[in-house]
Amino acid sequence: MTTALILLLLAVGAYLVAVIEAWTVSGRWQLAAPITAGIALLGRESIVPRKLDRVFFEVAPVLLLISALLAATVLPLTPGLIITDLATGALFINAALVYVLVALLMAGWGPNGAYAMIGGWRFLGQLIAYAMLIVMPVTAVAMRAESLLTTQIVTSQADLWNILYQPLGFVLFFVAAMALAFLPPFDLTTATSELAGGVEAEYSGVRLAVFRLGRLVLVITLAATTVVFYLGGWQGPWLPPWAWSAIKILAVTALMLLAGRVLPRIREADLLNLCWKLGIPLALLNIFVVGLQVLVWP
Amino acid sequence: MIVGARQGKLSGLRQLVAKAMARELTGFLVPGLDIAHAQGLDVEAAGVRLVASPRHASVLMVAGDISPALRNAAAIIYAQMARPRALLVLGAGGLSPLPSADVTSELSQPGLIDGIAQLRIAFAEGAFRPEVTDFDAPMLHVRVEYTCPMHPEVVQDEPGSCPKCGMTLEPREASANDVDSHPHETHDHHHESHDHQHEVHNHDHGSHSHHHEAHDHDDHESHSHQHEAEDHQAMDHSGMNHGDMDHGSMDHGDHGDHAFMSMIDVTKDLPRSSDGLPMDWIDVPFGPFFPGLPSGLLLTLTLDGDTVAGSSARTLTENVALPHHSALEPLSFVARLSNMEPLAPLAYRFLANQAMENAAGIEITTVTARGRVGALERERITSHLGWLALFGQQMGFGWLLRRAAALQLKFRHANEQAIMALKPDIESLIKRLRRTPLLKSRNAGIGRLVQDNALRGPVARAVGIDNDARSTDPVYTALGFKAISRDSGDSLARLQVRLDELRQSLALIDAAGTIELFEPANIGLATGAGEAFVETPRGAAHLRLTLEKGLVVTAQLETPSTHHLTLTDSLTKQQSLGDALLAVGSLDLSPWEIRQ
Amino acid sequence: MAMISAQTFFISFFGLAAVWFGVVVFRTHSMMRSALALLFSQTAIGAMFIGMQAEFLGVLQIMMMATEMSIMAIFMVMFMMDPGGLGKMDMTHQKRLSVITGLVAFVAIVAVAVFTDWGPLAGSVPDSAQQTEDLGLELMGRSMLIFETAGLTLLTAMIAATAVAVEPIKRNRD
Amino acid sequence: MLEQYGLLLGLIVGATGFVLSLYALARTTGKTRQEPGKDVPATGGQLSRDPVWVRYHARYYGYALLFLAFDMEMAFMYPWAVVYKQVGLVALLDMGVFLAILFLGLLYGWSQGVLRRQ
Repeated sequence: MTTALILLLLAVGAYLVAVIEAWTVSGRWQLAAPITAGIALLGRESIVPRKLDRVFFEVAPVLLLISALLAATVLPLTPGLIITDLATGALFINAALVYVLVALLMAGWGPNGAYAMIGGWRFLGQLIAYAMLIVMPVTAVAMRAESLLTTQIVTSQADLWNILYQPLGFVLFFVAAMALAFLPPFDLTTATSELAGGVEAEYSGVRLAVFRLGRLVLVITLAATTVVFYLGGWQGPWLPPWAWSAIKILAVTALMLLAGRVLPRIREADLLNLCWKLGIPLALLNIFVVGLQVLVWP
Repeated sequence: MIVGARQGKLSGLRQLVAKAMARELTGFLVPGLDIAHAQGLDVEAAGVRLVASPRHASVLMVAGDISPALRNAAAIIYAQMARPRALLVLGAGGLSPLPSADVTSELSQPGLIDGIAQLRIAFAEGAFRPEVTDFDAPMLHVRVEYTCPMHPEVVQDEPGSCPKCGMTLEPREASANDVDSHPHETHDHHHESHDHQHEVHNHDHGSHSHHHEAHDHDDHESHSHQHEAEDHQAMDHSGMNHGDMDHGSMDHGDHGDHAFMSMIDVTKDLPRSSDGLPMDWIDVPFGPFFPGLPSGLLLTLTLDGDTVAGSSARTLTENVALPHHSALEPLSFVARLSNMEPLAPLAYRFLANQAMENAAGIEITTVTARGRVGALERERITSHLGWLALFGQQMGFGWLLRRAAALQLKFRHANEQAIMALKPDIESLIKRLRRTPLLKSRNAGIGRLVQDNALRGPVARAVGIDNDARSTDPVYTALGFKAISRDSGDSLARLQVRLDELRQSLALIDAAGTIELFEPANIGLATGAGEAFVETPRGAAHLRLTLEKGLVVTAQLETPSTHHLTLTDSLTKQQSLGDALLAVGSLDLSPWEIRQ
Repeated sequence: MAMISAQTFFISFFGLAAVWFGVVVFRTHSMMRSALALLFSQTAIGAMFIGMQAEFLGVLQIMMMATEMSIMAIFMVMFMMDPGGLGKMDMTHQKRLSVITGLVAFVAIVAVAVFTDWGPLAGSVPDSAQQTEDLGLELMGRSMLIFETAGLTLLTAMIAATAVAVEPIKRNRD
Repeated sequence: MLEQYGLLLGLIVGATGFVLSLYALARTTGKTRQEPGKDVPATGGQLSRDPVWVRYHARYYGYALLFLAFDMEMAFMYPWAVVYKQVGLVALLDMGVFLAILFLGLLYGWSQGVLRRQ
């Protein structure tokens, strides 16, 4: 029952992401557009390129969707509304989301097309840049919560949300989450003006629909993860828990989507440089600072 | 009814999806966004979402007439779109080899909106049809040529062995129509010899027959692989019809010490990358319809991973026909020159006018001259804004794309008052760009040029060369013109120069006080020779012509983009793909004025 | 009892999947397939750990192997001839020797598995949160030296990797 | 505990089933028509038929090698983070030494020019 409810909420979330994304692009609220666009894709041909790696080509969109879905299973929306409260929740999210990389590598290699392949390998470079900025801040979150349970992470923020307790960690995590969801300005892997769609370029019709759905679920999942880790999850005054979760998740989503509109795409070399020469030292500093905070100010 | 409809009766689910498709049109724009903006089209406002890959598009939109080479390219785009696919043609006639247009309309925003409304109806009613035919065009077919795996310069039509090393040649596919793309010694293509490539679609094979299977040589290979792939044989390879690789010395079996293949042997002939690693390089075309690059420009990059190892650039606009052969009426000469360049028609119109006036010895009045200055500077503003929009698209900077394009549309036909009223908008655009994070790191140091005589216009002025045809023009100097320059010579400097020139042009329009497009002076039956320089938005263009009894008999045109095109190779070499494309984009090439 | 059998079923299922993916690693011509088959083989092993109620270990395995094997994939595509397997080149050599070595190793491992005295069967497993905590306490306590040694080993690996990576560039520069 | 894992497995199967049923639904609108040139990867108006599965030169391999070490290190970080508060200062020092060693590796790689586009 909970599972069905959360899956439904995820679907609604994915729909809202699509609506917000269209709004950041066109400035108009087109409420029916995601649904009609999805139906239209169902009726279009789904071209299979020749000389492809068929297994990779077929598995990639499904794997993207599954990995985003699995990450969402350990995120609590209200105290009871969670699919599985795994004891290794925070680690499990990372584990599931790493398969986004695997899916994109498959989508890149599969069609045997130049744009897609470059896009796929670019994402591996992107992972090398952002991955440490996901796991290190999450470690700092777990230090405070003394647990990897996501529910416990939320309750550990009862006095003070992590965004204030470890702002540095939040900034690093937020940026890395955007890179993980290959949202602009980190859309190196799907860059329209460099790779004409990159890993998405060879997908059409229903396969493209599944790929896009996976991407939308990924964005909403990452927004929810940010809320659980840094914005106190369902907690907040006056309103019921579910409302707080919804408001926070949508706000984070909008922020993620808007950032890309007002920034030019980052260069791959700059991304790697920034993440390794600035990001990782800062992430280590964050762990150290949080370590001291936890000891002196329990 | 749509020519590119899907097969099937329009009923049930199909009716639903057809309605959805009619609402959600996705378009691939030919020749490109830059031309559409210059023609005053706002496609997104008209309700079609533009996409970057033909796979994602349901409508191929052709804006204006295009050259045969571009038509061929457009036909390939059309062939690669998923059905149902429609063809919307704005302001052009037959576009063979493209099929007949599903909707035609005039080349204007109302025409576009009207055409899209018709398209929606066509989709709702005709996205599915009981009978459809395949789209076919000559250049979609495959010619198989044979090449040596170790000596790529060896290319021939017949199987055999390599004259250099004796290895068995491997089949490789090439487009049927780019016969002269391999100017090699061993190369002897004759159209007649490719009869095999035309027995292509055997639809009896089921839906997945492949059109290169007519070769005895590799028949067994490609057949079996295609079908295995269809059967979802796990982890099995779909076929590359490479035949069986008889790699001579690389043949390794079960025999002792020779068993290990020596990486040094195998890789010694591969190209070396900058870090000394031997890698395979691939040629990847970018264009002629590539989002973010000037439309009509075909940039072929040799990629070593995502680094550019070499490049070639050429235009497919085929704008070479100036009157060499037959004499032209002055008016049609002016029209031809200004139609040639849709991105800066006025500059070329004035160029033709001035050259003819000089040849005929006609003095123009200050009022006319000032009116021209106003019009030319307005065009510079729209052209620079158009470049900014394209550059914004290239950088993945959506805000800049939309903002610059919106301003460009407003400036297109604005009069002096309207232009002055738009001044704050330009100022706020410039201010915003100055404050945008990442913009500097994205552009600084990219595409750095050194001083060079080939440079023109903003590209030259960004290196610190004070090269501006306006500096010597008395009309401009009277208006207080002083050329702007920067000296770092990179993409950022070019951006800054163009932003400064936006301001400067506004000031010049203010000073000139008028924008008027006077008719060309009547040159009567004059005879003589004359030349003119006009500073187009991309740099000084030079026209030399001779008149005979009032007709233009010879004309020589030199354009800035022709010079700049030669820079692409040095700008892209050893750059990452993104930087290389940005460097090319920052040149503001116009493929329409390139004369090769 | 039904629960146990389901557990056994899934452990064997993932075990077989791991073996099958492992076989695919060597049966394919494509480097990319080879690398990703190894990836999924490792994922299946991770799933086996989870099936054995070693949740932390399993999830860690599933996470780490995905990135490590993807990085292996790029190195394979960088350095192997014909990474797409288009030429259907045979990647094996010294077949007889490898078959014999493989068989001997297999028999040895099976022998170790069968003949070792593994002690009494554990009656119950600590819950997974407890497992993680125990692991942490172990690292901070008895195994601290091992843990720090691991750090040094990683440092050595990093220095070695650095040396390997910069060597060709230096050689090229000279 | 095991039921939770079963649920996750069920989700994987369910998602796959959902996608397959979508494919089946899309299939009712018709088959993909095979036409010349259609299945060649799309490259902006040129038919680019050469295979692209060649040795790909990734320029981030220096980072990739260091990344492997950092990825390994994370295996120790999570259990440590969970017991950190409980163990206290010892844990901070312990991990401090461990991370310092790793950071040393990062600095070494940095100084040798691994951290750049090769």
